[in-house]
Amino acid sequence: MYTGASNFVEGVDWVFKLIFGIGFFFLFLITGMMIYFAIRYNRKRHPKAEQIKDNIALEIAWITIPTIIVILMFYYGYAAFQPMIWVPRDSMQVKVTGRMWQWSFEYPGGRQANELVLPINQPVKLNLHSVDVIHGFSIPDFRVKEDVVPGKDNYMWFKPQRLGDYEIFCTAYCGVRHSYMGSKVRVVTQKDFTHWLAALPLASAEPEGLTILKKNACIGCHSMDGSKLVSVSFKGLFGKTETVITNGKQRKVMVDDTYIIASVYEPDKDIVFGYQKGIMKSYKGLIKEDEMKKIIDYLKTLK
Amino acid sequence: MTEESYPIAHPSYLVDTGKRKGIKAWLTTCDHKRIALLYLWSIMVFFIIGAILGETMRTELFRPGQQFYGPQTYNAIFTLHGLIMIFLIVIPGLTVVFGNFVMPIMIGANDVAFPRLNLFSWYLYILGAAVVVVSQFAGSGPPDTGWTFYAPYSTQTHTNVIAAVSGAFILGFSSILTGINFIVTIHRLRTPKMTFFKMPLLPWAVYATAWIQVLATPIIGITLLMIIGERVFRIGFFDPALGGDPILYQHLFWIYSHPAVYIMILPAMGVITEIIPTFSQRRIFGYKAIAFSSLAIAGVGYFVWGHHMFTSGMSKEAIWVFSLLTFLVAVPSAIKVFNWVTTMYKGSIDLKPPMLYAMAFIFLFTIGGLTGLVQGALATDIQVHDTSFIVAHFHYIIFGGVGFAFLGGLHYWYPKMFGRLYNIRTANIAWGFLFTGFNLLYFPQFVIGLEGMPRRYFDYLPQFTLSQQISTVGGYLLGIGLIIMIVNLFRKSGEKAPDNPWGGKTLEWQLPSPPPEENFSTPPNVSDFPYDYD
Amino acid sequence: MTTEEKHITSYSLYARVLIILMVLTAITITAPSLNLTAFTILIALVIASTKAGIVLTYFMHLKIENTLLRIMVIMVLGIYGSVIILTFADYIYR
Amino acid sequence: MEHTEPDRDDIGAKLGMWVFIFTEILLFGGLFLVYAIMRHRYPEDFHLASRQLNTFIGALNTLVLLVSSMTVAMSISAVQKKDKRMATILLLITLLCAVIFLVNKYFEWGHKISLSLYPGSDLMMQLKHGYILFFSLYFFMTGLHLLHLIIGAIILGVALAKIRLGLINDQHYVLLENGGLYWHLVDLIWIFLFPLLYLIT
Ligand code: HEA
Ligand code: HEA
Ligand code: HEC
Ligand code: CUA
Ligand SMILES: [Cu+2]
Repeated sequence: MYTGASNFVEGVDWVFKLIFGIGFFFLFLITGMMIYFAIRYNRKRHPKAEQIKDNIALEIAWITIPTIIVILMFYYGYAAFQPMIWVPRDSMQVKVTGRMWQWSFEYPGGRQANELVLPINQPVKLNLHSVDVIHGFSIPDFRVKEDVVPGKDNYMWFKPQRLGDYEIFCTAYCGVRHSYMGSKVRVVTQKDFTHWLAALPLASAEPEGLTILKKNACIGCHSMDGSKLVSVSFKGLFGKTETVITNGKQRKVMVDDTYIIASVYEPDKDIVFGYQKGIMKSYKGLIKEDEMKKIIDYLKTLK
Repeated sequence: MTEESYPIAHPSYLVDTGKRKGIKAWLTTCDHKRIALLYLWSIMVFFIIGAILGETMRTELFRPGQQFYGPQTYNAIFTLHGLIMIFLIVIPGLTVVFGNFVMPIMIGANDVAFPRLNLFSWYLYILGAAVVVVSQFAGSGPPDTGWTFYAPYSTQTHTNVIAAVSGAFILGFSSILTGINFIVTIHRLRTPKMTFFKMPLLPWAVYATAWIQVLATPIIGITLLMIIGERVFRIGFFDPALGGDPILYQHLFWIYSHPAVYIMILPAMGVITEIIPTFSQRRIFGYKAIAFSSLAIAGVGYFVWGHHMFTSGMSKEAIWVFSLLTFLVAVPSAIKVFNWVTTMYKGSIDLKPPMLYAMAFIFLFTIGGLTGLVQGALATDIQVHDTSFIVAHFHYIIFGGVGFAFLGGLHYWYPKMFGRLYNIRTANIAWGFLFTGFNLLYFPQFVIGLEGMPRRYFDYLPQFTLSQQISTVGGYLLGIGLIIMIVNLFRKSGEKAPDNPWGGKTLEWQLPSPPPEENFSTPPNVSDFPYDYD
Repeated sequence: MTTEEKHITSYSLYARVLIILMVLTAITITAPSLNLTAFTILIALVIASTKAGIVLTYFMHLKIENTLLRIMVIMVLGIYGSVIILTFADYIYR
Repeated sequence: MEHTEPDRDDIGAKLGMWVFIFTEILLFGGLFLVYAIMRHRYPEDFHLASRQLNTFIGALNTLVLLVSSMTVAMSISAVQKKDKRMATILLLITLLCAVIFLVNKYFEWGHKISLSLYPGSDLMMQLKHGYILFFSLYFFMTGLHLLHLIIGAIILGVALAKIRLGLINDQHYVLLENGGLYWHLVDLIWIFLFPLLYLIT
């Protein structure tokens, strides 16, 4: 038997087939007639046109038939969509947080991960939460998608039915790294899942500085592993000598506490060589002084 | 011939008769025909810019990863591409070029109701365009929001959104004034014997369009003002941090922008409705059905905007209501398609370039429209929303529909506008390139869209590479076709065109080519039916 | 040349219209103090619409204009009303 | 292009004005839609915030606008009756009303601003969400209305000058009619703004 990767696949694909089927029928009909007429009644072959008056019966036919067809299409589209709204009681709840430009997943019990691992055949409800702008949470293989809207928590649910890895995309445009805001769903057996979950660190176990960096979406631009995203990586940043442009003049500075605080509160004052003004906005008022301290403590650990 | 009734005292509108000469005469003209050409030139220029931007996106997408510019540039480029194509080309597009040039002649008028306002609209259009251009260079970098300006991204990004939004606002104002002008023209300036039901179908389409322009555009106007307010004063309507609602922005945006897609397509349908009877030498089938379906599209088209927001978290009740209404608006389009095809039945069909474009229109529009139905259905839209499936849908409808209708109309009225003929063989070759290139370019995007490839993606997974490459090659073929077409049309040679090269029946073909400055010295004779071929 | 035949509306009609409008304004201002709570919005809107209707008919001469214009006004208000209802289809059920 | 008598079309000009008024109605319509939705989301806050507005000034401005609407309408009758003096007086009253309205608004806004109740102020950012939105809407709506009022007054000023010059007379008065229509629009919008912002508490 055909089982899709999730419980919705079958229903949705059926609607696709229905609409595409009707669509192709009309497309071939119309194109076929058009080409046939163009050849059969070509001016060379048929120099004098016949004037045909309107035909009311025909008009009525092609008003009513398409109306019936589209209402059918509506109905089937609606019917296959209905189950996506009603979440089963026994669903596992996972909180999905979208931020520029990363997903994170919080499991019951406060454990956090950067990929979505799910036990097979267990319905899950994802509570979608955004900290900055609108993102789109989409798993094409599961036929599900929902926007992740700041200030309004949407949800989605599904039941994974096949083991394997599936792509997660961010489908709502959210800035520079929109196309890299992906992740994976890994569908595993119930046993593997329990093991995996137990090995996850608790969300509260992470250094406070990191939490603040995540909350303010710094890590969308600054990586922590040395790779270059939008800007300089945080790895090894503290204590290194940086070339910056201040008021149009190039100079070298040591990255220390004051410099970092200045970079966050007045990013446009010292521009790191090779970057543009204005990309990073000021966080003055958004990140408090004591939070800055925690960030710096954390940055020190990133050697 | 009509030559005799127009002696030397009535030189063509292309000849300067007033005090001013040359470019000055053009920039101060109030003649609807000259204003149409002003628009035509400006739109051509922007089209070439927009098209080149499109080609660079295709080149960038040829392989996964970065080819020759980075993600920020890519985002800025699709934003500008969308802005130019939508606000500068297809929304005004056919209305201002053909609506201005032939609509008044078709209803037997000498000009539009407010000629000076008409010129003023053109200046507003240029001003709006200039502001959009400025937004690219001034300030803190070109806007990167996509043409939809979705809040809260658009209220947070550091790029130059305010300028771009103001540009769009001014363009909207220009569009409103044109709409007012055309509504009054059609009500007041029809030649005495021409009742509404003796009016050709292009004016009907322009009339329906004008109403949408007048009634929908103010909503986007106020919405764009709110975006500016949001950025400058933090008024908070769309900012969740201040209690606003980002989804409200989407409602307001689409309340305009969905009707706007009918602003684009209705005049295009009007043009097709003129071309098909002429080249089939047959009266149009179902005149009233076509006329009323224009009004129906305009009317129902107001109430379907929610289909852009099925995944936004809108209430489930609203979702199904909008889905149902979306399906209903497809019916009048279907009526038109059936009537066009039936008009060809037992006609005497001449496959000249305008007719080829019209047939390509029907084919491409049908594909675009039928995939629109896939998006209107709830279950399936969830899958294809914000993927390249959508990109393919609207390029099929906008470029394949509106664009091909524009090119068809251009080939149809070209002899009338300039008094010269183009090379028909070359025009056919260009059409061949355009048609093939077009399908190669956008068809693969349906396929990868179904597989989940999101839109507005600078980079993609390796499994989409082949389709993306076919798509890019198609883009280049399309480019070649357009270049051939443009060169063919605007070569400075070409024999003199007869007054009625295609055997059309509407009033513009009874005037000399090109028409005199004053269209009709005496009110024209109107027969019973605008499409009386015998 | 197209001009219309003149309708000269008398001053006294305008004056009477103004008085009615003022009375209606007075009612709206006092209505909230009657503590009708849930109905205050409704009452205020009904009165405002009445006033708008009066301004449209008399000051803006819809009464003596042709039917076409009247149809247009109704159509515009109808479209706007439907837009509001459809938007609320989202907000009420959220 | 010269526009001589044969091209004159008063009905057309008036139709054009009406269609323009439709667009204006929808322009404000967008704002009223935002108002309705925000009120629906924060009924309590809106209720309390609107108490901050001065009903007296609002009511006064309503009266001023109603009177001015009447005088404009009357001035058309006056012109039709070739009563140039009366028309002038009536239009002057209208313009005076516009000025009174502006002065009132100046004090009203000035008071709010002195209390730091304007969008983006530090105080505003700390208020409850419904309050912020209410005052934002208040400024946005009355501000846009004010802009229209000023434009309307300018048009009527031009009409007045033309009456004095005899360019508007009992044969040609469509400009005055159109200016009047625009002025009534300004009134029409205020008729809704007033109860929605000041009264519904
Ligand atoms: C000219 C422009 C134009 C036109 C005319 C249309 C016409 C239609 N559009 Fe399209 N649309 C766009 C431009 C246009 N669209 C754009 C630009 C976007 C994306 C915006 C963005 O997000 O950036 C979009 C997006 C879009 C969406 C949102 C998708 C999403 O983001 O999730 C939807 C959903 O319902 C949709 C539906 C339709 C439908 C049902 C029609 C119908 O009107 C089509 C009617 C036509 C036919 C049906 C074909 C002809 C009929 C027959 C051949 C007969 C047989 C027919 C039947 C049996 C019914 N469109
Ligand atoms: C009228 C509408 C219109 C038209 C005609 C086009 C035309 C083209 N578009 Fe369009 N496109 C949009 C409207 C349009 N687009 C919109 C609204 C969006 C959404 C933006 C957003 O997401 O916000 C979009 C998005 C969009 C994307 C998706 C971006 C993304 O989501 O990542 C892509 C990608 O391939 C693309 C490509 C193209 C290409 C290759 C063309 C080509 O077909 C262009 C073909 C034309 C040429 C090749 C011309 C060549 C001619 C010359 C060079 C002239 C030479 C001249 C002389 C000699 C005088 N467009
Ligand atoms: C939108 C992208 C973006 C975000 C979000 C962002 N930054 Fe930056 N950041 C940059 C860019 C670009 C630069 C380099 C230009 C400059 O100095 O302003 C930079 C520079 C810096 C520097 C100086 C680096 C050096 O090498 O000298 C520090 C420290 C810094 N950011 C910290 C932060 C912190 C902390 C946050 C979050 C609270 C943050 N950034 C959020 C883009 C960003
Ligand atoms: Cu997040 Cu796109
Ligand atoms: Cu739409």
